[in-house]
Amino acid sequence: MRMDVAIIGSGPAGINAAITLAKKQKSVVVIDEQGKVGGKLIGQLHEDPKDGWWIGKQIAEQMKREAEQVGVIFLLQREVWAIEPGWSIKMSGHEDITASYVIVATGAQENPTPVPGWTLPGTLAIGAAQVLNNYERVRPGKRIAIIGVDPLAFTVAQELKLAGADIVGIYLPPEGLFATEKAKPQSTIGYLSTMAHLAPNPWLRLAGSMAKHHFIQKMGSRFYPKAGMKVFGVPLRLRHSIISIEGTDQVEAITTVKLSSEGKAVKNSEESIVVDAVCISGGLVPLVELASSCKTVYIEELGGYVPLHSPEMKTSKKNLYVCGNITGVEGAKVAMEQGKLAALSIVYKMTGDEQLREEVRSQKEEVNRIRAEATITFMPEIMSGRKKMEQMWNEYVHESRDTHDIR
Amino acid sequence: MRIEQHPILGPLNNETVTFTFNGDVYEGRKGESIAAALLANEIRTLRYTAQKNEPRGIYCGIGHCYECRVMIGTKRSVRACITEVVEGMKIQSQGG
Amino acid sequence: MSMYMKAGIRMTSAEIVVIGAGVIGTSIAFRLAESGRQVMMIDRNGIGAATSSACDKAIFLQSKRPGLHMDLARESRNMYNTLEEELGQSVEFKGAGGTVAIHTEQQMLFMKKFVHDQTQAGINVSLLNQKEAKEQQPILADDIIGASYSPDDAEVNPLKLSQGFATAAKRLGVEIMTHTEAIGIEKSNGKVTGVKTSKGVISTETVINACGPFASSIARFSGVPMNIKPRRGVILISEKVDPIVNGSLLDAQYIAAKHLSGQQPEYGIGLSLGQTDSGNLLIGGSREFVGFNKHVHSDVLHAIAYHACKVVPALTNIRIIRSMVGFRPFTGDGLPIIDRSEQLRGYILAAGHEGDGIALSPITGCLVRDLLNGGGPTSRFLPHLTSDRFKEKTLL
Amino acid sequence: MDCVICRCEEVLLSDIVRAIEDGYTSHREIKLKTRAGMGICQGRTCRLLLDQVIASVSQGPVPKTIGIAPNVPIRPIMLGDLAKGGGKAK
Repeated sequence: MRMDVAIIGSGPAGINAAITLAKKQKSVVVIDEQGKVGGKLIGQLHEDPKDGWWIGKQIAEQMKREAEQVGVIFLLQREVWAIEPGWSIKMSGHEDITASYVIVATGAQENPTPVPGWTLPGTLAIGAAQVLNNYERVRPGKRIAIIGVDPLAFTVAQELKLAGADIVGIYLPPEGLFATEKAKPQSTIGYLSTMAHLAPNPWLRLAGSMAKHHFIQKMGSRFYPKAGMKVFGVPLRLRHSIISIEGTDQVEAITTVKLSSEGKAVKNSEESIVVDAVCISGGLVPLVELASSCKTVYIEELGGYVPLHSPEMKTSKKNLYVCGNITGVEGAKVAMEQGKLAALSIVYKMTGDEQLREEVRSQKEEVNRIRAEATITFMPEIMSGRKKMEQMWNEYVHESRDTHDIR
Repeated sequence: MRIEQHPILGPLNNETVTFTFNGDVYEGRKGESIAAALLANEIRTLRYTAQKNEPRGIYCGIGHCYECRVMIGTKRSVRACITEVVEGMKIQSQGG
Repeated sequence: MSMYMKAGIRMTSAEIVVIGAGVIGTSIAFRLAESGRQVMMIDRNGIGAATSSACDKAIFLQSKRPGLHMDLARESRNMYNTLEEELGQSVEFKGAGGTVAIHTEQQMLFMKKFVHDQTQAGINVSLLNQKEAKEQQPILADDIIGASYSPDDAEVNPLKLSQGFATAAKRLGVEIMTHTEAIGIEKSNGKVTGVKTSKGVISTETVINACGPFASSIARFSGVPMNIKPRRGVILISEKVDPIVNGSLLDAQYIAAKHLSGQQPEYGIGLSLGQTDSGNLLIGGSREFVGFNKHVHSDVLHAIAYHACKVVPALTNIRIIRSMVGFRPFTGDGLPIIDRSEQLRGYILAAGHEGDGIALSPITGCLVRDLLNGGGPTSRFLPHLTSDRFKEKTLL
Repeated sequence: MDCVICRCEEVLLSDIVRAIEDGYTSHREIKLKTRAGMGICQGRTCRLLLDQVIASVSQGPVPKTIGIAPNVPIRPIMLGDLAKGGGKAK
């Protein structure tokens, strides 16, 4: 099969790129290893202060219908195992797809936080719990503990609660190798303050205004009630961490320990709490493996290694574009706009049409506008991360202008 | 474990499929993943590890960690978390 | 806290410096230390991190041509019998025998002669008919016409081999500097005086180049030219499966790819199959001259997979988790160079084992020891492993 | 308390710390020594954790290794699927 564009990943970025391309009369195929379209979108469920309930499953289904109407071809349950210049997309089952352009929109994966006992069945990455709960409609457990304090943990806690689960608490990860800062009450309060604008969340608003200054952060961690505070009925336990998960054949309990305001475990404060599931939230990391032939750069503020890319979403490899979380961890709405931007950039390159140049320019602005309006920010310094990327791209273009075709 | 009633998402699809896991017969909902179908039947342990014989189940939920791998017929290392359960499916625990 | 983490070198002089910590370098360091020498071993990466961790695990005797090649391999194979005891740890050595599958009448003709010559040379190898071959190796395809089998073929875990030699060498006082790249050889009056490394200079009068396919780059700054070129081999690694291979398995096309220069299959494809203790299958492989290009085009993987499925259809449903790319040091006659340099005193080359590094690792340590110390049980081989055997024909 | 780091190969934190202390300091060396990252997920789950252990034990910065050798196949595919592209020349 010969296509104008092949898109890897059917998440919000990939699918919106596909719709945009198809509307511009380009032949486009979307490949995904999952059987359903939508990527991480399918599990999302939260109340947006402006637009009401955001039901990822419905949005994904709607986008899929729209895509099919405009002629997008979906190849699902195909594992892409290599992308070779030309472009040749190698898939399980050995179907041959060649495409003039490729968009890699493989999203992000979760960064694990290992805890003794975390291999026991019943311990899930928080994203897995989200999909089971909101998409599959199967509760991950009856009594659930959450490890890690971040936007995804808050969101999923609320979603589990909505579905009738009993959340025993959101806890800090154990102190140690893997969670040095994340395991301290003080720095966690500091981090929470960066999410102060998380509108649906009253406690965060409080923490945000409380924790703007270092001094107040310190006070906050000292005066943070040892029993925790409830955020929409879920106890947020910033003075406790989970030190192990117990069970023989599956999760049966967690062991928690009290923390001093400096984050040190208080002696003899271990407590065992019966649960049947534990969710671990360790943050998201861009998933770049299929774009590893591109030049990649490390930008902490974007979530780690990301393919070097222009503000128009093109990479160092000719005719290879990226969009969505592979470029930095952000919400679905930003990903969708990035998808549209990548698509318009490709159409502009294919046609050289001046009107498209204008569309690309205004879509770049749209991405920035949506980013500025986002109600959930996963990476607090995302704006400066994006600036760094633009600088790095400009440097790259400058350095390689004689040797590379970076158009 | 099934969320029959949901304040936002409304009623649940009631179309069922029948499948087996390690020879035992179970009922799942049409369109759901193998992992979801098993969890709905309170099955969390999908296999035991090769060296230490430790129980493992679904972990990442997006097909990356391969912890939930099962055998379907002669097909090895099928990821329960991203593979749809279908009528008559014969699922087996996979060693290793 | 590890001493290797800190930059800089603690020891600034050594009696002998071994460059390269693969299965060859570590074996040499161990044997030299055992004979009382003070040795330092450096590697630009880590122990066994290059060719020695990108190879198959077979120790085949029956694939060798009778003569010197065979004698070396046999002697080395015998050393394996006591190696784990000497090293004080397991290297997952197993004398589980080896099978060579035969598919075509043409291969049968070639293998009949090959087996005949080997039997004459005293190798314990026999031809099996189809039924016997399937009994020996039940996973073979039904359309094979026979096989050759030797109970003396064996296998080892290459990762454990270099680590085992290194650990034992360390115990005998060898200092191992990883992440330390040799960037020059210091000379004076036609003699080695030191090795310049990325972490400082080590003064020494004896340096051993055990860099396998990378030996030429060291040779370049030693001023002593040499002819070893990289031959790329690709091996597929499978997920863990229950034990399905008895010992090691090759097919006759592999033997042909190895020994017949005229009729090379595309990409030098021939099956080699082994299974590690952990359950992973190593499915080889290819032989190509592509310089040090690590990028493998999918056509090569397709070709390896296609051939493997043809010889062993039972592999069809097993998943491949990655590919391994290794560069084998090719000399042209299948034998390594173990020799002192005539131009530069104190410079010794011990490289060029191509695909036999694992099989010849134990004996290579002894060869170099005997070369340096004089006499010794392996010294009879040394006159045949000199570099001047290539004087007439330049390979590069 | 000890804890599994590489879930596929069942490698413990203590195994990795011991390897680093024995001089196996880089990502690749630790992999070759302990098998961490050698399993079916090819280090997708433990790759970043290994970096953190290395940094912690060596008291250095977290190595910003991309940890992604361009190693195909990027997904574990069946040998039979891989074979379908072969045999054209024959």
